[in-house]
Amino acid sequence: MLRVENLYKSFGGIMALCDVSFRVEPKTITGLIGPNGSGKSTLFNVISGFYKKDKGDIYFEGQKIEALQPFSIALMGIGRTFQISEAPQKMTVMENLLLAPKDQIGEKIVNVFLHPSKIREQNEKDLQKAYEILKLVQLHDLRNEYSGNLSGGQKKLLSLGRILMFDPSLLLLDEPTAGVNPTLIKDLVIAIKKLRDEREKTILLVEHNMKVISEICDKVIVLNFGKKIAEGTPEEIQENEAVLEAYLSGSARQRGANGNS
Amino acid sequence: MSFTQIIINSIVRASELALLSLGLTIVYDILGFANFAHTEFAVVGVYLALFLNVSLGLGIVPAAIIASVLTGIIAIFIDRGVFKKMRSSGGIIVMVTSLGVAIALRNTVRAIWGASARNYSVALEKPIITPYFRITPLQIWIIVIGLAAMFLFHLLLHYTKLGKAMRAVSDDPELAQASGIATESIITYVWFIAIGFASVGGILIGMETYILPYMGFAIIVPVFCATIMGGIGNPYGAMLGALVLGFAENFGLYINFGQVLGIEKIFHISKGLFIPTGYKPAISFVILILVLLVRPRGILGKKKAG
Amino acid sequence: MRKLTLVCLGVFILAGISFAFSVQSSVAAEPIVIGSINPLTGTNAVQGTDMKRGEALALEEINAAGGIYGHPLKIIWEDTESSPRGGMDAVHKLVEINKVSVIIGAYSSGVSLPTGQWTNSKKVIQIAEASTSPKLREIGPYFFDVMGLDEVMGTKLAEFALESGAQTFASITVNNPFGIGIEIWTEKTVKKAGKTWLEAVRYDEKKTDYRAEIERLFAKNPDVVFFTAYGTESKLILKQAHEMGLKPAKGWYADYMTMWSNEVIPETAEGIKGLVIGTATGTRLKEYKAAYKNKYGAGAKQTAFGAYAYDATWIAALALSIAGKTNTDGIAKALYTAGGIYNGVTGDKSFDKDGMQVTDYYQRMIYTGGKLLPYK
Amino acid sequence: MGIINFLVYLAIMMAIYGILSLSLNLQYGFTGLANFGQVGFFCLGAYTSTTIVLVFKLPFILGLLGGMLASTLFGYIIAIPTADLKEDYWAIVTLAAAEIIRIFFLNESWVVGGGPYVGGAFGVGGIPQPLRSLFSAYTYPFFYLGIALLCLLVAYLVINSVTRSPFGRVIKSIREGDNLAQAMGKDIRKFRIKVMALGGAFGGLAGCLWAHYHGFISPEQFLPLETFLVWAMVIVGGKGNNKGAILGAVIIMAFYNSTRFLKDYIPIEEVTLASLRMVVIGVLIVAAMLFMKEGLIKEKKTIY
Repeated sequence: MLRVENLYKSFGGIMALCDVSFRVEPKTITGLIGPNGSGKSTLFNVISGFYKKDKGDIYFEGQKIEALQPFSIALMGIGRTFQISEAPQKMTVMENLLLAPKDQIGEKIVNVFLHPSKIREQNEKDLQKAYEILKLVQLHDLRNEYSGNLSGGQKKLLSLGRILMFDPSLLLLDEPTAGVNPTLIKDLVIAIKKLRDEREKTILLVEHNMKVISEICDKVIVLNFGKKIAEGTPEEIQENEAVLEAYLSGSARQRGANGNS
Repeated sequence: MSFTQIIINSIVRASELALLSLGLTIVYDILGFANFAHTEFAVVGVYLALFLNVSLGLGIVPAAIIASVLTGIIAIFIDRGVFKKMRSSGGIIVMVTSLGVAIALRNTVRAIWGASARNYSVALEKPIITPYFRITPLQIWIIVIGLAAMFLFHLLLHYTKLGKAMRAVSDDPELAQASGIATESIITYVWFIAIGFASVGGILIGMETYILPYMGFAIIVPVFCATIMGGIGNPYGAMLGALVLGFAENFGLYINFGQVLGIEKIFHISKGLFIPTGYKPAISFVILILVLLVRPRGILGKKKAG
Repeated sequence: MRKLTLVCLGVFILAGISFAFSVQSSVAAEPIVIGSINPLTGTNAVQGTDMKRGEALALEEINAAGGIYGHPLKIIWEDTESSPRGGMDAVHKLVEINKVSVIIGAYSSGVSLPTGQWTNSKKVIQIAEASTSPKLREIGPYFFDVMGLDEVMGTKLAEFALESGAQTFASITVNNPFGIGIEIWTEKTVKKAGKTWLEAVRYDEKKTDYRAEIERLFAKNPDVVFFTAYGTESKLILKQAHEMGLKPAKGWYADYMTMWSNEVIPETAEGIKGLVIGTATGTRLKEYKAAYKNKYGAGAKQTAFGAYAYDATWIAALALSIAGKTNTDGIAKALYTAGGIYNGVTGDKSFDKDGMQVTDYYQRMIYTGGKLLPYK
Repeated sequence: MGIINFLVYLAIMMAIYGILSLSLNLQYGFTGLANFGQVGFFCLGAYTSTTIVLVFKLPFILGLLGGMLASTLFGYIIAIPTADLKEDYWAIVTLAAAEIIRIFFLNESWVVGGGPYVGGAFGVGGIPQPLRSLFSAYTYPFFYLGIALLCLLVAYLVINSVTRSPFGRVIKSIREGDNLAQAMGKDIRKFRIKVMALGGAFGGLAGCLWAHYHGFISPEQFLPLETFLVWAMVIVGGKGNNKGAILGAVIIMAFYNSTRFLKDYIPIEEVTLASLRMVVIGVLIVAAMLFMKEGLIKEKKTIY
């Protein structure tokens, strides 16, 4: 499904990604873990086209995608969320969801005047879908609230809802449970599993909550200082020496040294 | 003669522009917005110097220094009153606000001092004549002050605590704040330095030419072009941009494009193919757009981390 | 102090007319209102302010001389903001709200043309003071102009320069209707005389650097350079040319020299020859300048245009007096009479059939030692 | 009677500037594009229409459409290479582009037919007014007000339907930042270009209306100051709200003209008054940005 080969990316003198290779198989959930600043979000940004790689190749369903614009990568079927959730100040939760669907007729100016009824029809369908998703992520009551006013956890839920609405075949989820309240996390875990099992989606997610990782992931990839240091099932990873060491030294490292890399 | 003279003219112009674009670029770097009121602040300095010089009879040098310091302080006050309240707003909102500040400042100056052209009480200088070019002592001063400002700024940025803090804030404001750098006090210094430099630049232009309430608007566009061309937020880029613009403005009208492109003989253009003089104000705009087409972040543009 | 022939004449006419009307105007003191539009702000604010002062000076004298058949004259000044939109706003307000039947102004042809077209459609008199575009002729019967159009000045100036025996010519003019009007006519005249026209440089107003334009101007070493500039820019252009050591072999030739003569640095303008309005050295102008200085102080900047505005105000007042209580057609007719009898600061003010100034007398001058002196 | 005529004139100006303000609101208020060269559209529309009607002797309606088309193309062309630029760069590039247009018309007289004292710095007069012969000098402004209001209505309806459509949703998300829209598969470049083109069309329309009402245009009318007035209209009226944009135009134009009356009653130098008037415009922009971030009419929330 997704194949990353010998990927390099540096910022100034800092090597954010160094010779990273891995595969994501269809209809699996792959976890991406590593201490802060290990290059997880950079990897997401390179895959989704927001950063341009220095070296290496990225294939999605057999096609090279690294030269494409972020929006075309998205349209090919790679949806993503952001570590710091994008939540427009002046758009309601519902508008956020309605923004997501692909191929909206009403995104062309001429159609606004030529096919208003088709637009209305499509909008009606999208609305129905949006209501369902809102219930799933428990934002139904907040649908008319400006997304900028949501709490951090709610914003995470919103981005999950938005990506469900967008409906890609590969979902890149950046810390989907951060800040979300514990009881809801359970529901989220179930929902994410359902995506794989019932809707045949492929998921790559960055997560700090090891419980969540071990519960849902088929495979885990560990990054440290931009390098892949381990890959395997959650159980294998938990016993991996290199990983333990990385986490121990990682926690000693100053927190928040580079929240973004 | 005229070729070397044009080089001198270009350098003088570049030095004036550099003094102004330097401040514009560091305000952008630290505060993250394009300040459309930048040259209007300079005009405030120019008129304060005029008041000190002509109305109070101070020498031009002390007048310039006092006026620049005062203008720097005024800038700090306006920052406290206006821009400080929008630190967390996006660059575009602050930029539009600065436009309002610019309009208000320009017209306040005009309401107080009137619209006519004024001059400092300085005598006409005798140019120094060499076989290759002529230059006035004031123009030498402009070049020297321009270079000195750049050098001082370089020292400031790399060898002082303030400079290091400024660079830290520029690279990552949140991290800088977290590691205990007092961002607000840095911002105060930045305003003072930026507007102080701008005021000096404005006063030098005023000494060399004339003083008008309108001059801030007349130079804002070239100053912006220089800053953006070099890569907004980068002080060295601002200097480079000023140099490019200084040369472009002066050589733009001088170059025979027919000859340069080798089409003079083909089309029998006996008079040569020059840019019509009426298009001179457009030269900087066209160069700006061309530069941005090739390098969307300017010549020395940098990408901010994060 | 100001024992002007004109004022005597004016007082005489006004007194006579006001006596004739004194029976009706027993209420008196009800002012006769006219409007004025000047660029009080924007790029031409300096000239506009000077013109307003000229009008105010005339107004004071008119009212001191008894006003218009016993009524004081009142001017409502409006700002054009140096833009056509501002000008249109201003004339609409003056005509619709203040109900004036005479408007003085505007400064540039760019504002006089659109405002003139509209006031003319409203049958309101407009008297332009400093617009010189020949297009003004076509506006209509209610539009007048007290300044000689460019064609006269440009031709006369070129003829003057041709006498120097120069072979090659160039010009540097401001890129607006006034500057280009002069450029067109000097170039035409030079070419007609079979001489070489090298370069016509146009510059933008209010810039802080003209070295590139000056280099271009002198690139082919013209014998004569024609030069048109407002005070502000002349000072800088002449200074920068002087610093760069550039000077035409047979000298600079300038029009309307009083526009800049008291602003330039004397050394940089030494030896410039050119033309001034015929009576610029006459007693009328001297008196006008003295009165101006007296009223506004020595620091007030005089441009060439204040005097035209002053004359326009007097002509308007005279026409209103002659026409009495009548409609604008009457005033338009009276304006021709008033223009004929009025001895202006800026010379003879007679109008031709289109309401344009018939003549402008020009006198040859040379700028030397910081002063304008008649050229031998 | 006179007052009515004056108000009609004022209303025509308000309608024309209302269209400009709607167009800028689409660009800035909805899409976050800081166009500091709005006057470029105004200028291009006015000159194109003038050329079509005056030089090619075609009817007014073709001039209007031609003017809109030219500004649309210009918006399109300027946006293609610059759509990826940052907002600060965008502001200065659009300002530069508008100045290039003005300088072009200042130096090229042939575009409006040429001839002695026509075009270039001289400007061009005698621009025909549509159906002028059917009305008297007193009734014509009423008719033209009808045309202007009709155009304003069309501009409002078009821009309002566009901003309320899915297209409007996308440009709003672009205003709030590039990332989200891109992650949702939206080609933000294309959207920006379309916004500039549509904004250009209406900017151009305003220019045509101006030219044909006054019958005279010159480069002097199209200085950057006009752009800043339109900015004040959008900001004071309420960015992101189309009714607000029109209200802003009404308020700023009314303010601009009412200060003329002030000085008939208060003894104040016109120069000072005019300067103070601009000070007020500047302070209004700052105050609105500080204390009334949303302007007089808030952006409308869509409720589901």
